[in-house]
Amino acid sequence: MLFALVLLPLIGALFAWVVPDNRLRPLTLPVVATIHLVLTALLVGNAPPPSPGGWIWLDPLGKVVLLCISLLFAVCAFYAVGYLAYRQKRSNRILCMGLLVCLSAMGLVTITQHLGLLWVALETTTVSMAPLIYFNQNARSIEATWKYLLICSVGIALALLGLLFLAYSTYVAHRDATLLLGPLMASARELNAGWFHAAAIFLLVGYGSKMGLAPLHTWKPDAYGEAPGLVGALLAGGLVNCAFLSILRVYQICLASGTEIHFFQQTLVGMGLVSMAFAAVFMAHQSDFKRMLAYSSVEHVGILAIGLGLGKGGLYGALFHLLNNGLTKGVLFLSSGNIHRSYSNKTTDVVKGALTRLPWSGGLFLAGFIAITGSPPFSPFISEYTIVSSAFIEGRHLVGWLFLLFLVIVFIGMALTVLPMVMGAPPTDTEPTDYEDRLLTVGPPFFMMAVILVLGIWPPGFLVTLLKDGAVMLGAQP
Amino acid sequence: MTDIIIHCAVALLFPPLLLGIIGKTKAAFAGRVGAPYLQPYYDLIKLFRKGSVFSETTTWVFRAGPVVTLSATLIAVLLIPLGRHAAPLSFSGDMILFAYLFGLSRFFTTIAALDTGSSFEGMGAAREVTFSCLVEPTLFFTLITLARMSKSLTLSTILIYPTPAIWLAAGASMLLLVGALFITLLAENCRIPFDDPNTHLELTMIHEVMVLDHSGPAFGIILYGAALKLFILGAVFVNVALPLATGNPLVDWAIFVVAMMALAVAIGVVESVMARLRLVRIPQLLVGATILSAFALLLVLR
Amino acid sequence: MSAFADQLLVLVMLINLVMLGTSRLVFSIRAVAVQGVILGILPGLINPFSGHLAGITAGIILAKGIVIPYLIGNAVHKAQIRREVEPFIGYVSTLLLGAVFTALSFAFAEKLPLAPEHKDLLFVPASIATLLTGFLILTTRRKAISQVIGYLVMENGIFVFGLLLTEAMPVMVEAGALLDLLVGIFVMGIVINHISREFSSIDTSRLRALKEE
Amino acid sequence: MFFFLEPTAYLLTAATILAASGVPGLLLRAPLFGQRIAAFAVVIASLLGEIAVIQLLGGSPAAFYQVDWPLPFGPALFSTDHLSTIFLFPLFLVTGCVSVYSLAYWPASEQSSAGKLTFFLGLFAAAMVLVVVARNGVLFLMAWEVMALSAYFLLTTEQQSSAVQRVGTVYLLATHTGTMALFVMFSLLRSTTGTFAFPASHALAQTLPYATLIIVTALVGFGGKAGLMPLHFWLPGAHANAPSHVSAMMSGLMLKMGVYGILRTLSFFVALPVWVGWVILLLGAWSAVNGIALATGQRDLKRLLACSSIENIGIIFIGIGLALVGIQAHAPYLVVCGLSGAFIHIVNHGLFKSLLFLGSGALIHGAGTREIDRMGGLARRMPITSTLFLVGSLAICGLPPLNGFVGELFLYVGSITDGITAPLPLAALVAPVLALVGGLAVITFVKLYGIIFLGTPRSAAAAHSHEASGFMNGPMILLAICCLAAGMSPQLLVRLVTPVVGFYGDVAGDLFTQASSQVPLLPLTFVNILLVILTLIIGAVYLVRLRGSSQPRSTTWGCGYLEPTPRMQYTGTSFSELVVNLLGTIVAPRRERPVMTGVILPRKAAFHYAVTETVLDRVLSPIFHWIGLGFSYLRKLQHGQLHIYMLYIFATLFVLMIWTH
Repeated sequence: MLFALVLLPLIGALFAWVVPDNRLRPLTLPVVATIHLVLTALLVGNAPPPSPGGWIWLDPLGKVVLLCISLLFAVCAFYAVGYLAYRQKRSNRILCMGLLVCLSAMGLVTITQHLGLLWVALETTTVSMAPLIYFNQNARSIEATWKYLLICSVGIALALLGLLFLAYSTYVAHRDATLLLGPLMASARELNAGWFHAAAIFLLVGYGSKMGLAPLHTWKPDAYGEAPGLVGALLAGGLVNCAFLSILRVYQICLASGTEIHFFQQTLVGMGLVSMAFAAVFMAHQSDFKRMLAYSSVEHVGILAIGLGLGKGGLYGALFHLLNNGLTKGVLFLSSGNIHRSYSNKTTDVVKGALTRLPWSGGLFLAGFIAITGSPPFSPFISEYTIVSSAFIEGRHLVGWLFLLFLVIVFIGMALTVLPMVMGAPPTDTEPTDYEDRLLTVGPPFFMMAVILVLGIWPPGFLVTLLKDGAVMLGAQP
Repeated sequence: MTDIIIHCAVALLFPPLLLGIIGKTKAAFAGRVGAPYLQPYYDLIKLFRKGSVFSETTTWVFRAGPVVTLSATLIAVLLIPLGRHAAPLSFSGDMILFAYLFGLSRFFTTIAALDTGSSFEGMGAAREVTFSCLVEPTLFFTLITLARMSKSLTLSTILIYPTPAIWLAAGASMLLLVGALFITLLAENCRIPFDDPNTHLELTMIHEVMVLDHSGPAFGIILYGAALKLFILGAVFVNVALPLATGNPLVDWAIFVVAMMALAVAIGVVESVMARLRLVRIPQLLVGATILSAFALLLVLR
Repeated sequence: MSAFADQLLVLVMLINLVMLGTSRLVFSIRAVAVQGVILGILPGLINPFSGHLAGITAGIILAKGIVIPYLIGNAVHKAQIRREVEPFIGYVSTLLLGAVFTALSFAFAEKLPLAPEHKDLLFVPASIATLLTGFLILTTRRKAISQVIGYLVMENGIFVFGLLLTEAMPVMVEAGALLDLLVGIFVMGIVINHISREFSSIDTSRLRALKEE
Repeated sequence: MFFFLEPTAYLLTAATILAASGVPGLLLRAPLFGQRIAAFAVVIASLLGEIAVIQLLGGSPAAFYQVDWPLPFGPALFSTDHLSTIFLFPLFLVTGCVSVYSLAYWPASEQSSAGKLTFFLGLFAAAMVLVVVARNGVLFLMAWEVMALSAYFLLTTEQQSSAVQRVGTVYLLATHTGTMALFVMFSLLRSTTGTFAFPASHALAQTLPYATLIIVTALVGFGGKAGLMPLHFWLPGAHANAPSHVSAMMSGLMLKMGVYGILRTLSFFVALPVWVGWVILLLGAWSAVNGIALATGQRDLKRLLACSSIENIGIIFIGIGLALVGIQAHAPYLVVCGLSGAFIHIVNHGLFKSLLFLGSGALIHGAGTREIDRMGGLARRMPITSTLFLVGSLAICGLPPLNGFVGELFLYVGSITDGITAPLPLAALVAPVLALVGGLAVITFVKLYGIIFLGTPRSAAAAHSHEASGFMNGPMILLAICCLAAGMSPQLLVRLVTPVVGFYGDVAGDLFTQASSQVPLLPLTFVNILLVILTLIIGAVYLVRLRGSSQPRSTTWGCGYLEPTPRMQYTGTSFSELVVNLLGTIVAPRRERPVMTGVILPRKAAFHYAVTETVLDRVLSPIFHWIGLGFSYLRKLQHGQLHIYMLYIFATLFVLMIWTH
């Protein structure tokens, strides 16, 4: 059943490959996505026991990420049908296949307990996303693709070296080298400190650059800025979370080792704050709203890192924020995609009065902005406040103050970009394109927004317990 | 009971005479015979007989202005003690009400002026409210100082409180108070050096210019109200400045009336010997008065 | 046998320096290929023979020695460029830096304890040196091709270290890693073609449209 | 007991109804119908709310509701007490009035935005109710932010206009930053008490580690929302550009939420550091003087009202400050009178400021402008509005016989009494400040009323203005009657605040009566009645006299000039010029003097005059500018050169390696 998560999308990809018609092909996405979502629901409901080798097991952490990915992908899939209807000139074969392959790889990331396999899957997501960023096939997008590909590959290569170090540290500790999570955690205390430490650093940097922690984030604004909206959504909500999950795995081992964890936490907090600072600086005067979203993603990756680094109460917040950030970014990217379509421009000096021209997309974008900046009653508020309050409760006042300071700067920068976009009167000199809000382009993000609202007011019980279990796995008090 | 009757009688009938006295004094300085002392009464009666001319622009506000002003002033009259005699209407905290009644009357006088739509009257209104706004703190500093001395918030108590003994004890602050009060008195009643009641250049007037359009009974009401106001503040001044008390009430009444007349003469003298200040100088003088009174308070507080 | 392995590792490091020194792309591609082949041979020298081992050897040689060089060579051919002109940092200085890094990598290897059976082997310094060489190429060269080569060199370096754990590594993972590498290079090749078509050059220093003013 | 529910239940029901009231308007095809439903629902909710208020005043205990929500902040707690009541009373009254008013002022038949507006109006009110009844920090924060956001959407109803957009942005940034301060505050509270639930009143010792920090952050977060100087910069623009009934709610109610927040926070502590009282007192005095000074200079009707809100908030804070100082110095009069004054003024300001804002809405409706200097002579065409506006103006100047006087009376008596008896002479200095403020208020509102309603119309629009409809006048009349009633018999107000003063200043009942006996309430009523009677008598005499006499009509006496035109009238600007010059440092007017050209006949020349928004224009904007400049340098880090990006990665790796060895 777990393997279905991996195989189903692959089959879908094959199918998408053979379907000749450019109009029908996108339909494979929602079909696969729906089945995938159902599967996810069943698996999250009652996960099968670990596989004999212990390679495959859907633990709570995996469940959270899987849930986020599956939901996000489903929404994007339905959106894609509506979106691609406007992009008929271009063949969407690669796009559909890439999306599905990526989905399968992401699925594998969530279910595997073997770090090597995890690495392979992550690398696969990287590679499979590259063509999608290049969907628009112009000079800018090719540049973005190139930078994304090279930086992520290098980063992930470093992660591989980290893994090898990790394995070797077991080897040095006179145990048979393994990359299985269970045994590693079991033997974490005997691991050779030097190798283990090096491994932790390499893994953090490697996965960090995939996740987009500053200053390893340099590919993000380019890729997010040039990719189509839904690809951006999956990058920000899917890949980021996969990378974060990989870091969580490392975190687990560090936790088990007992000594390494302190260094790891400190580094996480430090890099998190740096990321937020970068985001704050780069969001001010940001005229390209897709790049702005990219930097916002950097910021929230930082928040995740800080939450993880704070430990204790922050863990719950980090896990919850993983979900919230993914979904909210989805809303933002999809609606921004619509706005981009309608104005055929993504700079604020042209895009004005979106609320008037596209009431739904504009409204969703505004709502998403309010949500992502941590305003109730939307769920990101819950997670962000959990994190920041835990910072103060743990007596990490400096972290808390800096966190809030950056939040404020980010909010100001973002508001000064978003509000003029959505408010005001639409430009008269530029003709609107043929794009208009339809059910398929607006419904999916709207649905996601509703989910965010519900999560912010009354998250369902199973989710809460799930997050709690996850937090406990990361060392929170049960 | 008799005191109350006397109080009302004096308060209602006496004020116009002050104007008469001031006029006479000034005439004397100018070397003229001048109008009879009772001239103000004749004027009032004449005005009440006259008909009224109204500008088309005016509304009921214009007619209500003098009425409200007068009634507010009348109530103020009931609140202040005359000479050594407590006011018929006195309660703790009446000093605040006293000040705010002036505010009320000012409000209505000025909007009545604005009702005519004449730029001159607007000008006058603006000056009136601005200068009174500067006077207000002075009034309060003075009252608080006296209240602090007499440990009471009742006008009747704090205004009767000053006695020769007090003067000897806290002479400095009392002097400051008297100075401040005298300035307040002149400013509030638009006497020279702040305003010239019988100038003929509207541009320079303050109070007079506000009532240009009032005629007949309304104007009478205004004149009478003005006289009342002069009387009230005069009474306050006299109470503080002249703490003479013989046990005998009637004598005290007499002393008070004489003192008021003396005050009127003093005002007349000031008006004859001083020139009108330039408008820009007025605020400085008023702020100066405020500082005097504040200093008095500080002297008392330490 | 391990002595021979060491000599091979030295060779690997020499190749690194060569690659830092040369400007001819075709030459450096061949060099990478050679490195790949060496990586293929090495495991057989330090580990007892097994099917697993043979598979790995074959796989590595096939991928790193033949397919990947072919892919890149293709790209070079399509893009019609011969040599890397004026890199960001000159050849001599990069060469020197390479030497320094190699030295550093020995120091690094000293810090970290090896398993007894690897004590006298040069695996760690070699791998680190190769890694750093790759990094040097990545940061100093202009041409997209050279950067791919740099990436490959890095990968080689990592593989060198991986050889210490060949039998620890499950086939699936190694195969997956190799496959990913292949696909990655393949995609990069395509991208390079597109770049050369878009910009009529694969000089990545021209890819500077996306930035903040 | 004839009430079916207990107070908290009523309040929660009311909140729910309010929140849902706007939904039909969004869904229904017939927006006007939806709006009517909403208005009806809101009125019902307000009635329920007032029932609860009456119960609470009657002393019936309020239940404590605990909802175990699945958020990691402990259970959601709802309850209410006397402190809440004092804010709930005006809240429900004004909300009800506004909802009816909006039927005519913002009819869905003409305004397409009405649906959205109605929805957020309901949400806004509901959020405020929640703010007041929330007893859990995070629940409070959520309600708070929902309130702030819905206020943002309300005031950007006319989002097409760039001015509205600008002030909206400023407001949003200000309120969000304030909320961040509250984030800190509640986190610190949590880390001291170990739970997000509000501590019982007077439960925390002032010696707690974070007490000072908590109080400071509360002052920043809540003070900003209350419009306390110098955090007021968002206020004038926001109130001026919002639809008038929204301004009424924002100014009359939302600002008070900031006051509530501070009072609630302070109530947690058993005793407060000495400086708190003085700081609040000084801030209050500063806001009062500067606020009214700003107001005097304004030329925009609603801006003026907004600035005077700052003044009134200042007065309220003066009261609170006096009370706190009094608690420190064990001066019961100061405590009782200060608190009573503050609370009474909270209620009063809610009433008359809403009345004035609704009136300004009627004016904008009628005359089609907000510029005071373009109006004039409206009293003839809008008799009802003008009368109601006069009532509001008198009340806000604190003149008897209206309610504004009562609150200030308490403050005067309190400060002077203890100034003259207790060891707190400095408190007495409050009186002259209040006097000055009162004087400035008279200037401001004489100008406002006189220039707008009296004289002759200065523009065609003003000349063709029309009286507002019944839906608009009804609520205003109700509010005006409340002002008058409260003014004529202050006992009503005192009865309203007695419990909360007892609860808050924990002063025993007898002490309260003793202290408040210093305040002449009965005499005041007597004087008020006397005043009215006297006015009526004199007026009657005067009118009779007029009947008898001839009263010919003519033009205004122009001092010999026979053809006065409306443009020759004194404008509001010229009216306030004298005082603005005196207050130049505070108001900082910007003038551009006309340059006279032409040889014999001077040519046309322009004269510009504007009152600057000091904090915003002279402090914040430059700061933002410099920060932006700094950032633009840092942004060079994203230069687009791939190989340098690679360098970043390896540098990070290297640094981490070095740092840990």
